[in-house]
Amino acid sequence: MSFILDYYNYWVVVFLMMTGFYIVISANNLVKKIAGLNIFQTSVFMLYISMGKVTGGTAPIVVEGVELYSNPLPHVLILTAIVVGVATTSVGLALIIRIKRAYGTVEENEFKNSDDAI
Amino acid sequence: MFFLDILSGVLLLVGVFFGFTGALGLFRFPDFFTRVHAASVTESIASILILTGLMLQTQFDLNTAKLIFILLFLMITSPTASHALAKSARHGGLLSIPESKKKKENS
Amino acid sequence: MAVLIDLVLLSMLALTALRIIFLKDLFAVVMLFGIYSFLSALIFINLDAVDVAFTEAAVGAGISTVLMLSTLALTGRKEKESKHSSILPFLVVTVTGAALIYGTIDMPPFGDANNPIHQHVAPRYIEQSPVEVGLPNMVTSVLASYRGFDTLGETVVVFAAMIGVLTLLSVRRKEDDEAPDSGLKSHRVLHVVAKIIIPFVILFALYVQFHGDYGPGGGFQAGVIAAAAIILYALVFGLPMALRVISPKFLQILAPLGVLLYASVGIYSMFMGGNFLDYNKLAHDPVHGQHYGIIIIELGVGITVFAVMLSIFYAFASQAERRNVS
Amino acid sequence: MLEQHLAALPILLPLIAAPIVLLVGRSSLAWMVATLVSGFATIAAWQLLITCLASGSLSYAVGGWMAPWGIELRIDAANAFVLLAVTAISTLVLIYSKDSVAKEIESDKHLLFYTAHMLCLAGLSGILVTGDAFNLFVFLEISSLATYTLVSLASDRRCLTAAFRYLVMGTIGATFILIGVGMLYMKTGTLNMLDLSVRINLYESSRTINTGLAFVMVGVGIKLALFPLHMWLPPAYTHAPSAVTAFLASTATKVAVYVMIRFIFTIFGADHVFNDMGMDLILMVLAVVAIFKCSYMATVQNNVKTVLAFSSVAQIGYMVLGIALVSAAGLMAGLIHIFNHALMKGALFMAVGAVFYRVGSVNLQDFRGLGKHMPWTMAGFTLAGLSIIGVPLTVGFISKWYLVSAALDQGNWLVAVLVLLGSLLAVVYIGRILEAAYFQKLPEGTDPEQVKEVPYLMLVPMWILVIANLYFGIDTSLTTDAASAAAQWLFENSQTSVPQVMEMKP
Amino acid sequence: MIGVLATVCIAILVVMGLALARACYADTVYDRILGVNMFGTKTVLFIAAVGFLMGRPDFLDIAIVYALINFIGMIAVLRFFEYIAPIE
Repeated sequence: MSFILDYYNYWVVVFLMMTGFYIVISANNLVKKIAGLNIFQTSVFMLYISMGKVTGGTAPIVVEGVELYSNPLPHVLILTAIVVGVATTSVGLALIIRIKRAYGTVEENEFKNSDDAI
Repeated sequence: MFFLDILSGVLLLVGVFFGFTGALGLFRFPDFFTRVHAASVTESIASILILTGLMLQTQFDLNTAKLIFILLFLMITSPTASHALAKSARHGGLLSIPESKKKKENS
Repeated sequence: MAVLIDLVLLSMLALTALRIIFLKDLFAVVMLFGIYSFLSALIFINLDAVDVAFTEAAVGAGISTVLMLSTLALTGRKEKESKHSSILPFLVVTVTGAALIYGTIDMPPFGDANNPIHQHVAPRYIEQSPVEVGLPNMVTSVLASYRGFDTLGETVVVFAAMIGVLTLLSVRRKEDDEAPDSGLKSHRVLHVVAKIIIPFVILFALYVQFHGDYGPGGGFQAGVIAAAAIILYALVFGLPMALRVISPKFLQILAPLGVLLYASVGIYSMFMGGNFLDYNKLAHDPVHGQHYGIIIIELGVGITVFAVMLSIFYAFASQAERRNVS
Repeated sequence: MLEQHLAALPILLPLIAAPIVLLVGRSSLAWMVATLVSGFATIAAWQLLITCLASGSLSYAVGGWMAPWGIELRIDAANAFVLLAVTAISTLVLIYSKDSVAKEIESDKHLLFYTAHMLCLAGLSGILVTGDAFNLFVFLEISSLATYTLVSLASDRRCLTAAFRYLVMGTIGATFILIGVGMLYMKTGTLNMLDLSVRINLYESSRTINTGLAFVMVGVGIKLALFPLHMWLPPAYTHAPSAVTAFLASTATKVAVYVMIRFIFTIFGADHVFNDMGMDLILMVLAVVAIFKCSYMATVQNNVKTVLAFSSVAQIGYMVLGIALVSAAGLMAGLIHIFNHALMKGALFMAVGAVFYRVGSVNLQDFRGLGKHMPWTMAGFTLAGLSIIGVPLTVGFISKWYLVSAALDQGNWLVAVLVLLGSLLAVVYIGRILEAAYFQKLPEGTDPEQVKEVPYLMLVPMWILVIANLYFGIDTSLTTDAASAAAQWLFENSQTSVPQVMEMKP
Repeated sequence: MIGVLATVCIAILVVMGLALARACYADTVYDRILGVNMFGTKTVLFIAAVGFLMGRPDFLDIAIVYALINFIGMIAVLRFFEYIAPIE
């Protein structure tokens, strides 16, 4: 039981990551791919935040009378990673708009005929 | 303080009850417009009750101010959003049940 | 209690993610993606990462969703059936997932205070940073001072995103537009409400900017919120109106200036005899120096993020408007 | 003051120049600023290499915070060597790009091009000099985002799909690296590379660390276009603007190879990666397959840029092969090839860009008769092509020589033979192009007046690289000194860190 | 008091779950949006309540951001319908 309590969080997070990853590689529509990419990344963020948690601890902002804080370092890393994620998302979506204008479609299997497959 | 605690507890629980009925309404009402009605009205009352309940728990400091701010914000935006949504639905051609019945009879 | 909340939220996340796989209506996908971001932000709060939750809510649920919606407006909202078999992706994912699960077995248990990451490096942040850097919010201290270089990189990433988006989609200013000025014109209530709340939102952004040292928040979040205020304005009153208030050219000057403001703090500290971004050298008293440094770089981050997020939104929105006209 | 901050200069210069370039407003001015800054970065890299060869390694604590708490820039012979190649190529490409970009990219996007180029350079230098695993991820993303932008600047619509594919695969790769680094962090509590390397050895065979290693390897593998994960590279290089291809082909994947070396040797320890996990066999098989499969693919392509792109994937095989030989000699061969390949591919893609400048497309049939009409360009192409094949007196020969002798040192004659056989395929794909250029006539209906030599600003940087190809093929002292010092340094530091902390095992 | 707060939190979670179910499985687009909107508002209340439950009520800023983003999301969606017909 304690084994499950120790790890359940990581397992669910792994499941979520893989769901996102599956959407990225299986989706036919490019927008859905980007959404999947975001889900994948967000789940990785959860992995990091999970490791920073201390049971019984509190948010790492100093208050009177609290000794036990959760680890601030993963939070900092993930703040940066979120920003990186949104940057990639916006460039990806901009590419999609241009692809739609150039090819008239954003479905992966409709590029297959020529050498411009996704 | 004891009195305030009781009051706050009551407000919170009643608020949650209203929230719950609203969610039920999402499933149980027959058409979209009645569902909007159920959701938005209960949402307002639930927000008021819960946030007021929480305000009674504070030491009447910055947190209270923030709660008031949230309350005002929700009071303004939430009905607006529901209104705009219903209007959009109307505009988009969605019909309520009596209307669609009438339409069927006419055609 | 925390475990129970955690479990409930995680199962909601799993439900949402699974549902997204099978939905073919892209509009629903984007909506659920917004919910996914909201939910993950709730998990972050539950795991004590308030700053992260703040950012995820504003960025993931806010900016990303708006951008995805405006993309959908141009690309259509139905995913077509694919003839590919989904066996290969499934296999890849299963193998990757199995590798990860295998990796979790040896992981330090969740939430244990004796885990290596709570024993090494981080204790200094927790114990010393209120003294060395002088801020109650450790996340801000680490972000802006100990790992200030990462944050400079982060700001540059945002800047790079703007360069990318502007390269791909140029913002056209319709000076002579006979185009119908769009916006939610018929929604009179919205107009009134938006006028009321936008000033408060900007006020709130300023609060977040300067209160970031003491509570959750900081330059990045503030920039996003301020951009969100203008985005709201553009959504309600139409893009041309927003372009008249803040022009894209101005934003394109503002964004690099923010980066330069950040970097100039580093350069200045180099001239004062320290290393790059060594705020201790900015004033006689190191803690004061840290304080000045952090305020300025947070301002730089805020300016850049505001300018970039807004110009990215402009670029996307003007595409949709252009299509609307033609 | 400059000496004190020398380690930070190669990254700070382009990083700060990027916003300035956007602000200057005129494209000729932007070009000048970018080129100058890149030139200064090259000088700084050169100084760094000299310092590192003399005194080992250099450390710079950003923000004045000491290493495991703050971010450290750490420079040794290995990254100074690669850094020199990257900054030098960047400078040459920038000189070259003035005319090339004017032709290929719409005029209102020139500023964005130079800004993106600066960002890309800053990202690549950042990856090279940083001593922090997470900081590496940040700079990786800066360079990647700039790269997607650069690729999508071409006028051909196919660059868009190429860039999108690159973006999706690149982001998956970066996320894998993020997962891997997270697992390492979880187990050790630190992100600093040196600190990581010490503390990882406390958990000799932890599943978490091994999984982390696997994820980092796959992630880096995507970034460096290791064989089965290379699908993004050929379209991206084919459809990007010429100047961009010349820059990326000679720098981006090389930096990724460096990251792989850094993770294997500095962080995980060669002993653990190769002996305990058997990674050398996997890498070796993938590298050999890459050499043959992609060299073969290069021989059947019609677009010359695609030919060279597949050739790049094959050449990356050689570098990985050097790493997988697990010896200082092999690693040195890999490092030399990083440098040399940058010279060859830079020159080749510049020549192809010159052809595009005049002819407007770069299919095989467009090369017909160019030997006569664009003599300097094609002469440069020929010399660099010979270098790819590995003809003596060129740098290609030096790389292969060290690789083969490293393989033979271990008695691994099979690998040695395969390397030589791979060169034969290079003869075929370079030969096809040369045949078209020198033994066929200009196609009917082309105006010979149109097809003439390109401007000097394009020819000179190309020929500098061509001459470098020959110079470093004859006088190898600089490259071999630097590479062998780097390889020695990496190898020794990787081996010795294992025993000294063994007792601390909890 | 903690007991009441805990009950409130759980109950709001249940309501959120119902709204999520509505958003996942909806007959019309508008129902989906309605579900999402309700989910957003309840999230705001949840954050406010959970802050008091955990004893750190000073993070109400996040609730404000949620309320704001929820509203902007709604407007963006409505705007989106100007371009694409919500009902096929």
